[in-house]
Amino acid sequence: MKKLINDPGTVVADALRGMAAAHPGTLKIDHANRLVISIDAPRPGKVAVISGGGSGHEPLHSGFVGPGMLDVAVAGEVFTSPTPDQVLAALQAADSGAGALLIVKNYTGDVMNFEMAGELAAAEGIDVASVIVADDVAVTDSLYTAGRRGVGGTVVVEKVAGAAAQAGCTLAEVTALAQRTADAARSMGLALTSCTVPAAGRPTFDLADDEIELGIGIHGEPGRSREQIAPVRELAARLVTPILEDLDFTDAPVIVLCNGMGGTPLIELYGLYAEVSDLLAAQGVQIARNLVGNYVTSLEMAGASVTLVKADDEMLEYWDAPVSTTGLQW
Amino acid sequence: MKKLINDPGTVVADALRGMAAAHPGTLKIDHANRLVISIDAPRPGKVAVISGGGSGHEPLHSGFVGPGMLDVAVAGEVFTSPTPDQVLAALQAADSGAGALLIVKNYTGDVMNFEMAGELAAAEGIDVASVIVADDVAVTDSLYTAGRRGVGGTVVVEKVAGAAAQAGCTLAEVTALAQRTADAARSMGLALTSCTVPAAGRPTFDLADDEIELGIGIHGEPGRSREQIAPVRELAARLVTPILEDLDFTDAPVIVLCNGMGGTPLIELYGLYAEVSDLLAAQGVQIARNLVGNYVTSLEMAGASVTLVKADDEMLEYWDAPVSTTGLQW
Amino acid sequence: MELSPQILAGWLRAFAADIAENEALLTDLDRQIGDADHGANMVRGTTAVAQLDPADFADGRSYVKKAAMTLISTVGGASGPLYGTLLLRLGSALPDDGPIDQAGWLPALRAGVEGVVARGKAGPGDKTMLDALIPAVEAFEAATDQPWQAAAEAAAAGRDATVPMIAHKGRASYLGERSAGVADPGATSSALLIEAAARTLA
Amino acid sequence: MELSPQILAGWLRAFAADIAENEALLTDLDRQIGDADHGANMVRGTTAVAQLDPADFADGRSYVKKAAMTLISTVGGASGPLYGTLLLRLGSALPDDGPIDQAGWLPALRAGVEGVVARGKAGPGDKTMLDALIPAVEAFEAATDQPWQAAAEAAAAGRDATVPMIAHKGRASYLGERSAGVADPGATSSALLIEAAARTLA
Ligand SMILES: Nc1ncnc2c1ncn2[C@@H]1O[C@H](COP(=O)(O)OP(=O)(O)O)[C@@H](O)[C@H]1O
Ligand SMILES: Nc1ncnc2c1ncn2[C@@H]1O[C@H](COP(=O)(O)OP(=O)(O)O)[C@@H](O)[C@H]1O
Ligand SMILES: [Mg+2]
Ligand SMILES: [Mg+2]
Ligand SMILES: [Mg+2]
Ligand SMILES: [Mg+2]
Repeated sequence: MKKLINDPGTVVADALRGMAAAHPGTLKIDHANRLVISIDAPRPGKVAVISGGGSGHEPLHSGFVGPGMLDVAVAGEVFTSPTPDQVLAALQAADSGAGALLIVKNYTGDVMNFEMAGELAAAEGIDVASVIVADDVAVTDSLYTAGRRGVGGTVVVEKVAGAAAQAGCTLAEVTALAQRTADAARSMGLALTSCTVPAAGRPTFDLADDEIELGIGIHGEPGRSREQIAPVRELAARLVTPILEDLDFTDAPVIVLCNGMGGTPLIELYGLYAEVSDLLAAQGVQIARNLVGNYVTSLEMAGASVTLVKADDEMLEYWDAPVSTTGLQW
Repeated sequence: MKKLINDPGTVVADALRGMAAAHPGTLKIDHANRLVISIDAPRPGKVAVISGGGSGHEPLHSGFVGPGMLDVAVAGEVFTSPTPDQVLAALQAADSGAGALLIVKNYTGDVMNFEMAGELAAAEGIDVASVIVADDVAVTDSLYTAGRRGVGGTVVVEKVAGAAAQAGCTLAEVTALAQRTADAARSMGLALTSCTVPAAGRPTFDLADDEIELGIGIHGEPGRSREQIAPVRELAARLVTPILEDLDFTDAPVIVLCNGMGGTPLIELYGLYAEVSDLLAAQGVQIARNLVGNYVTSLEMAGASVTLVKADDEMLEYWDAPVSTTGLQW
Repeated sequence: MELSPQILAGWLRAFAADIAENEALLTDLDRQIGDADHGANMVRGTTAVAQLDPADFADGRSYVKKAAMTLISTVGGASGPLYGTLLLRLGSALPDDGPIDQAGWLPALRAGVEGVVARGKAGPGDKTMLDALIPAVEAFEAATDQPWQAAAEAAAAGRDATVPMIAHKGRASYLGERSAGVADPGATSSALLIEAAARTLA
Repeated sequence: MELSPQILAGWLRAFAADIAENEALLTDLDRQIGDADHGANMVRGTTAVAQLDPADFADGRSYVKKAAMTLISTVGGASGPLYGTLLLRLGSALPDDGPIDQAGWLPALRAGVEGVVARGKAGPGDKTMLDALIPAVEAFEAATDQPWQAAAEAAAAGRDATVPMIAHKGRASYLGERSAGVADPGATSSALLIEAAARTLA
């Protein structure tokens, strides 16, 4: 394992020190609780929007803190959900009395830790709602499993919910919109190489020089199948087809995210997007907005994911609203 | 070699198709000449700012096209300077009569091809100036060599020159400012892994599991020395020390770029920045502005570089001026 | 046996030592069917628990409750809330103080394991820590002699029985059929918990 | 020999074939001391040149000039302007038409190589294409018989002589002393150019 780190145990703390040094004017860092807090939080009367999860997916979530998006991001250890008291501290830091929305990716650990935090905060009189993002079509959804993973769709939920909160919507309104957005999101990813968890010291899985893992999770969880590498034109279809099979995207404007897993260069992501947009056009899908780049990563994994969100006017309006974070600005 | 591509020969064309699909409202793509053109170019009375070079360094240069930065980016093949007629087409596309500045990274091929284009454009009556960026302290500067390579400092030169042109400065003023900025920039990089040029099909160099290449170039050109991997605290010093030895940075505000080479995740870049900012503070360097992320990459290479630019008030003013590109926005 | 903070700390410190010794194994199992952090997670949590000074606690119950809160606030992931809930419920169901025997332990163990079920909504055969814990409690109850020893053996057997299972809960479930062939990391750490009990509480 | 577009196209098409055959070698040399694109660059350029139809040109000169412009507009990198300048100057110094001998070729070759020196500002011993080209011109001039054969042998020897050299120009110069031990990619492609001339123009 070769990484630009001091020690596997200090990766998250060191990165937060770096964020503190880089963005003193816009972010407050609570090092003890590993919180990245918008300089203007809490804002009287504004619903707080909070997310978090294991680290290693940057810019998600810390890169999305700022006006128009998140009030606080809670950083767990690499690939490990933060603890309830971290999330509680985030709620305490951001709540202005207008209540708080927790945006949670659907992993057993995240769901339980955020749930426990919500119970603790409710006991303190904080009005807490939560929305679970579960958009990964690689995973079969069933009542008898942990359900689908939360992946790329999280960015869209955070953007839309953050803008709605910024615009003065109530907790109930922000929550309903966030839930609708999460419900309208579908994603599928693939890996060309594994990530290496610092504490593990070796790649999570091994792929041969001509193999890809289709349906990869953002923690290096293996996917649907191991396949031969193919031209990106074909790989784009392997990502898009299961998404379109899962939900009809032809009857509404669509937000598309062409997302890198961390180790794939931008030149390849644009090449993938060229194929994805051709495929979607051929299928009668109307791309209303798009985002190409590294947004929900898996450490240094090479690979990419595609997310489609079936949007309505309100979602598009809040998608377009100004945002000022280190990872997204417009 | 595993990449998200159709064919080594179509990588650049496919990426430009993707850019065209992703940014129809803000960029025009000239596919024949491989130009990424700002939607508002040419702007009457405005000096055109143009850069370009081999592809594989994205977001440099195509990601920096837009109001407040570049008018056109010229894309060569991967790691290969574009040809004179491509650059000439860029000059023709962007010149409004106010003249054009070519920002050229100091590589033999780039210098010759841009020079030839400048001669051709001058013959057509276009007023052309050029500035060579040569900021890589890993390379010994000498009259008898090709001189220093142009690396991370290019981003700062493009930002500052683009903002000055946007503000209405003349070609002479923009050129003088760009030259001053280039002269004030120093960079140093390291690699943990090699990149793989698509057409070559195998890594440019091999590094053992515990080795790094110090002083790496952005085309995978080997650097000063091959060394053992060390904690990022020590590696930060290996990057910062030769920069500070080359130029005194203690007597002016400094713009710092902590840049990823493409395959290193953001969590590590922030960890590196934490060490860099500590080291600079200890050396009496005052960081006025900073940028942490992937800006001048080398395909999927894992590694990072640090750039320091000794700024003056004018540079800071133009650095802070609004910019609206896919790779930089504020 | 007298129920005291010292005795209970003996148990959880033995558990911490076993976790530290097996960190690489736990991480490697989780690497194969999860996300490669179970070893680091459990070491972080149990190290913090081992640092609690039993002398600071009035009774066994409050010590266990503090250990539970420590796990919850240091482990994270799925295992943090689950082990935390296990100990929280177990602690609450312990008698105030004084001597404790098989009959005294049984409701506490049962409450703990039921807490894991309530929190994680998994059941037997889902390839989770419950596949070590549930057989352990059943064996503890059924034992006529050395109930902890019986529980430890059942937990180890339960852990081994997870190898061929296909996971239905937790991160390993994403693997579907490919989750078979590897022991569940949480079942492996849970077997260490019961084995440590057999060494320290018997 | 009669100087015609057809004869000159025979030369440059033979060069293109040799480049295609040696693409992997050129790329691999450039991978070791440069940026791994010399093979692709030269294939792109010489393939475009080979597609020129000599029948479209009135004389040898205009064919060579078009070939030069084709290289300049398709190769890029350092080699594009350098090979382009070589052929541009060479073409301009060719006689209008008619028969050409050693004395006729010499000023053209010299002009071409001087163009490379003027464009790239390198000299002998800098580990560039000039280390194949300069000895080739010198041998061509000195030869009493078979000047092209002599030039080809000198170019090959010049290419081999770049192996121990430390580069002072171009991308290999960044390597400093580590640039020794590998033949220069541009000297290697230049030797192919002269060898193709020896086969087709002699
Ligand atoms: N719903 C659940 N019920 C019971 N145990 C579970 C459940 N989900 C996961 N586990 C246990 O947690 C273990 C994984 O813990 P850990 O790796 O620390 O957390 P994470 O899965 O969040 O990375 C699994 O091996 C399994 O035994
Ligand atoms: N200044 C120069 N003068 C002459 N030849 C040069 C010069 N710089 C580079 N070259 C030649 O160009 C070759 C490299 O060409 P190529 O790899 O196609 O371009 P680049 O170096 O831009 O990637 C070198 O091997 C060398 O022979
Ligand atoms: Mg985890
Ligand atoms: Mg090149
Ligand atoms: Mg895990
Ligand atoms: Mg080259």
